[in-house]
Amino acid sequence: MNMKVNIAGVEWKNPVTVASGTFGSGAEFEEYVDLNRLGAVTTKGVANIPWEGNPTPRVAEIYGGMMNAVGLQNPGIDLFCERDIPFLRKYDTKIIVNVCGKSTEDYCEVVERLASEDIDMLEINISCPNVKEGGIAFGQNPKAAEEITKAVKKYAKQPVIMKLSPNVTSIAEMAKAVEAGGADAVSLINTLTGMKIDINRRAFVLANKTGGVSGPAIHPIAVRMVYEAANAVRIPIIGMGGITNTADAVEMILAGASAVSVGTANFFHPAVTMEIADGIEEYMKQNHFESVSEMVGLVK
Amino acid sequence: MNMKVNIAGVEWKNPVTVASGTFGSGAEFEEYVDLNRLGAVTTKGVANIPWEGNPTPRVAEIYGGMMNAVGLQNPGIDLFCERDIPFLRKYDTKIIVNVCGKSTEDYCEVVERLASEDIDMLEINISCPNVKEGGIAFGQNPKAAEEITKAVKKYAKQPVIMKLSPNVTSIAEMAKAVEAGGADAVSLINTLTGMKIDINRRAFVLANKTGGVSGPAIHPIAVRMVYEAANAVRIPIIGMGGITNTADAVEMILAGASAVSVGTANFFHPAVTMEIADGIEEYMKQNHFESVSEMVGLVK
Amino acid sequence: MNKKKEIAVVASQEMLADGIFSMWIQTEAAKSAKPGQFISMYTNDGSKLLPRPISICEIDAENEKLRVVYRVTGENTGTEEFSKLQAGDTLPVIGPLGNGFPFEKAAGKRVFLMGGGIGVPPILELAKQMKCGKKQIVAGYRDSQTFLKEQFEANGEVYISTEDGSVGTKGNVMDAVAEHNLSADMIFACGPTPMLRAIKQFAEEKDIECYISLEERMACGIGACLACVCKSKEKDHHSNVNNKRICKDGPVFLSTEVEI
Amino acid sequence: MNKKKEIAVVASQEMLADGIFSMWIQTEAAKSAKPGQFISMYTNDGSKLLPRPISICEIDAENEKLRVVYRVTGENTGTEEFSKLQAGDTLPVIGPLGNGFPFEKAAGKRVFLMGGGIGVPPILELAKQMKCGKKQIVAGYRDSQTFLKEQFEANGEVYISTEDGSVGTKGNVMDAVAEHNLSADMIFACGPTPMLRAIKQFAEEKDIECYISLEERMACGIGACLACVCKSKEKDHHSNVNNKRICKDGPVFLSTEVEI
Ligand SMILES: Cc1cc2nc3c(=O)[nH]c(=O)nc-3n(C[C@H](O)[C@H](O)[C@H](O)COP(=O)(O)OP(=O)(O)OC[C@H]3O[C@@H](n4cnc5c(N)ncnc54)[C@H](O)[C@@H]3O)c2cc1C
Ligand SMILES: Cc1cc2nc3c(=O)[nH]c(=O)nc-3n(C[C@H](O)[C@H](O)[C@H](O)COP(=O)(O)OP(=O)(O)OC[C@H]3O[C@@H](n4cnc5c(N)ncnc54)[C@H](O)[C@@H]3O)c2cc1C
Ligand SMILES: Cc1cc2nc3c(=O)[nH]c(=O)nc-3n(C[C@H](O)[C@H](O)[C@H](O)COP(=O)(O)O)c2cc1C
Ligand SMILES: Cc1cc2nc3c(=O)[nH]c(=O)nc-3n(C[C@H](O)[C@H](O)[C@H](O)COP(=O)(O)O)c2cc1C
Ligand code: FES
Ligand code: FES
Repeated sequence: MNMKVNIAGVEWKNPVTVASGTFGSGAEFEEYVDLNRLGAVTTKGVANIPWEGNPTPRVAEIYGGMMNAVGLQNPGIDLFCERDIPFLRKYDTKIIVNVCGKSTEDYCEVVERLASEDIDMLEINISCPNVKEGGIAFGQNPKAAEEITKAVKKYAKQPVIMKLSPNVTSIAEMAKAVEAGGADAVSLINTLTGMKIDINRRAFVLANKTGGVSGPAIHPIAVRMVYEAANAVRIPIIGMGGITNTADAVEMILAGASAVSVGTANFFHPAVTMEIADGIEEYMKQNHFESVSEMVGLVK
Repeated sequence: MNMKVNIAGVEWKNPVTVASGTFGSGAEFEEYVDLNRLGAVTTKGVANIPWEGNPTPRVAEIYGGMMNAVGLQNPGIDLFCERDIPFLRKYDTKIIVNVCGKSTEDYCEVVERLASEDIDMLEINISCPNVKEGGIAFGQNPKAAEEITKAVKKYAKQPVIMKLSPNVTSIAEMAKAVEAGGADAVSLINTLTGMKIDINRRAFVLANKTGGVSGPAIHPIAVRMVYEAANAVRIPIIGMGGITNTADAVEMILAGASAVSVGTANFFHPAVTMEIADGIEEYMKQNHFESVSEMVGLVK
Repeated sequence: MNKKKEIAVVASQEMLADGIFSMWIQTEAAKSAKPGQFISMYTNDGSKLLPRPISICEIDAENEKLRVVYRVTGENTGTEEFSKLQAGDTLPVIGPLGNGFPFEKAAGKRVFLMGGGIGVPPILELAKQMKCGKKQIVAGYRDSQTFLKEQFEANGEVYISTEDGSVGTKGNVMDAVAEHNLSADMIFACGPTPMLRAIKQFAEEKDIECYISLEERMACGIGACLACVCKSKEKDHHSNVNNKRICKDGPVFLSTEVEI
Repeated sequence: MNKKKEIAVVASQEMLADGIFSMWIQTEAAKSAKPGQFISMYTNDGSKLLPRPISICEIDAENEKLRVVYRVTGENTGTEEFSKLQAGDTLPVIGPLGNGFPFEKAAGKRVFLMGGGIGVPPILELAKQMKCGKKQIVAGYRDSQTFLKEQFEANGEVYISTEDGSVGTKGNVMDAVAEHNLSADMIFACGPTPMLRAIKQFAEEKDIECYISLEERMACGIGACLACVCKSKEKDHHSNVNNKRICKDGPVFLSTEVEI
């Protein structure tokens, strides 16, 4: 039996990674997770320069999930390359660097800088609902998404995963657009935009007013979108959104994802990724699958 | 203190109604709810002719909510007028008839037929994700939404509420489109499209493959959309999506809804609408609001 | 406005067989319950909101208690949560729901009471209340864990089938009927769809009046949401299409009324 | 990979004052806990997934027990759920988390230990463990329900303030300091932000080394999600911006390091 997956030419030891922004650069989870057990580590979004992020409160609990408006606080690409890449390289896992920016130039600058670094894949976040400029603007318009993909591909030395927003009328159209732009893979879904109001203070719970909804509450929406994207494009899909246990992960794979990312679940169950990696293996044994790829998109 | 609300010229005794399709035509809830206590009863969608709906299973539980693909089974407008309107008229509450169709002609036929009936408002469902033709097609395209609004308005004798789909990139744009088409009010949100796969049977849980996600899981997304719509149009908004208790309802009102609909919560708490009506009154007392309208859209 | 969701209290709980639990609960629903009706049981976990419809297995109207016997369907399910409840714990319920078995019709007749798998429990209260000419209880199990058998024996002639042949006839309830060459004028049955399909066919071939209790996914349990329909032969007066609601018009149907 | 989420067991629970509960839990986290650290407490309800960070009030390392004292913030909250737990019930926790008070630095000094409202409890273990010249505990309450007061009296000089004036100084902890004309070389404080702001200002004016314990909404509790930041004076070495993570770099900060 073979747990390996090949995502755009990069071989992961198993199909499990973490969702960007929920795992830092791995250092904080080192005490809870054996990073060698992950197919890949996807880092928190990094920009060309340090970003302060949004004011607090940045998170709120919602029914069956959470909402965040961290606003892509990050130390900037220089410190990232100096500190976080060497840290992750100590482990036997693939490194996916999530990239954010406010303009096409910002993205390209980071991608160009990463070209000479020892990392495995790039994930381009064009779907963050929590920053005013950039991000989501690219992620809600197929033309813009195609253009930024093309621009980034010019500078990229590693395979490029485009990360899509669920806040769109047609995820299939968005997936096709980035495929047309030359994306090597897509990942979805980023968070759904939500809002919470404190009725006693009569004020928004998050300083940013809106935030991105994540966690088990969004899982069925994510599965549907993965299914729709898988039926629209040929490039591999990394599925995420509310994955909390093995069943959720297998569901994503059966819907069409070649690999899965676990996000919010890390916050309430730090060892969840290892359990899911084991769980998928167990599921494959019980159901006589020889390889992960046999399961991908099996339910039509 | 005044619990009355005026929605497009129709005065409800309080701002609480039920979400279409979760309350039948009221008859089944008569044993659990004093229908006189509701501002309005919104009926299950009705078409020009009887619809069989989708095959079963039609519902699935999801984390913090449910998914349905009932597919608008309904007895057709004739039996509806004969049986359901007289039933509801026995009660001191407003009657909102939810209308579905597969083509513009279907919708108009029902609306024309209802022109001479003793009902208070029409809610036009252009956002059902569970029927192949019609429905959602109108609800995901601003031009089509505007056109169908115009068409329906020609035949309508009662105020027209257009019910919007959340499965769109911009709810503000959709709200503006139906306002431009002459809508007297909008209601939102209908369900988010989701999917669930049974990993043991390796099959979709719903016969229809996809279904509409409803319940507390979608509440923060609904609040955000109500807020965005309220900032885009002048016509009143009926807010719904995951309302389960008084706080959820008040949140919707503070975000911009002039009234609220309670849907899925009726299934696990049949008396919830009465509790919410009482709860809003209590909240207004404690916070010294004289009228519901003072609260509408208060949080900016 | 005489019905409501009620917080029932667990009176006792025991395991009857692997993964099969029996629970007595204190609830007003007991006062008006009939055999073949069900209750909607709700979890105490906010992530699982829909009802679990569970048939009534025994009724103690006087003491306002109901018994349910149910199978834990897997890990992290609502039924697993129920199985952990102990005496004194609370359990939100709505009920009694559905129509129940029209057992009055059995007066003087030779009857089959047939239950298969987790469809066995509702047959118990039916057997206890039914007055008829000849009460033949045919119960089908997976293996030798023939839960409720002793109680059935106190209420009629009992025939057992097991899938593994460890007790009674090897096979299903129809095999037991064949082996013992049983016959009847009327049938009441509850169990998995393939079993009900076989019974329906048998009854229709032999022109026996047959009542079967159906299952479907539910959301409201009270007839409002149209989730739980089955195909009906005639246009249903309520729906105006060929659909009947299992929660409200059923769960018990005359076999000739429905298509399964 | 030496840390994990653990299923702690409730050893005892009691109500100390209106809406204020005290719970002892059996947990490995007790072995390495220090005053000023906190634990993330998780509900057993699937609809409420985020941690409730609660400070450690007392540590019984030998018996692997921790005490937490917490306020129920409203109906249908996680803290309300906690308040219903009884001895033997389970409670998922992660901890100990955060840095804790650097109480070693107090050796030989005249110290204020200041707690306000639900910020009072973490001061107790601090008072128990701290060795210093003069231990002045200043505790501020809403009213006469001065929970933990007796235990403080066994561990230092105690000054009380109450908002309604029913016990000690009317007003807040700073009013108590003023009324008794107290002075100190070092301050450790926990409480609502306005109180901490006043203490920070007082300390900086008088050039007193002052450690304050901050609060913010958390998602991970372990430094990964960047939810719980506060503004730091200098660029933080981890974040490379003027942000520090309260859960990881704090919750205790030197008052001059942070802006509140
Ligand atoms: C009228 C009726 C009477 C029943 N009586 C009994 C009984 O006496 N004993 C017993 O063990 N079982 C009975 N069942 C089946 C029982 O309802 C399901 O096994 C149970 O709901 C599964 O819930 P879960 O929490 O274990 O599973 P989960 O997988 O957590 O359930 C998820 C959702 O699917 C629904 N669901 C799953 N399986 C079924 C099913 N087979 N039928 C209907 N809904 C389902 C659940 O109600 C829930 O809403 C009956 C079903 C019906 C319709
Ligand atoms: C480091 C630290 C130590 C704390 N120590 C204590 C203590 O010893 N005793 C005590 O009673 N309280 C303490 N608090 C506050 C406590 O965390 C909140 O009162 C509690 O989380 C509220 O949860 P709830 O279930 O009552 O409210 P809910 O409204 O259900 O909470 C919803 C979400 O908001 C979060 N939240 C709500 N209020 C706060 C808050 N003030 N701070 C952080 N998160 C919040 C919750 O953790 C949860 O994720 C501490 C907070 C921090 C950050
Ligand atoms: C606190 C937090 C921070 C996040 N930061 C990022 C980010 O920096 N870049 C990004 O592409 N996605 C980010 N996301 C989105 C997640 O990677 C993921 O797409 C989303 O949360 C859905 O998955 P989940 O439900 O498993 O969390 C963040 C999510 C959370 C909850
Ligand atoms: C079982 C079910 C049936 C529904 N049928 C209809 C319908 O006939 N017409 C309609 O406009 N919306 C229908 N809806 C959508 C609801 O009216 C409502 O918009 C949605 O469920 C969100 O609200 P909730 O989360 O409170 O349920 C249905 C929803 C459910 C759950
Ligand atoms: S479950 Fe709603 S109609 Fe039967
Ligand atoms: S709560 Fe995640 S960094 Fe502090």
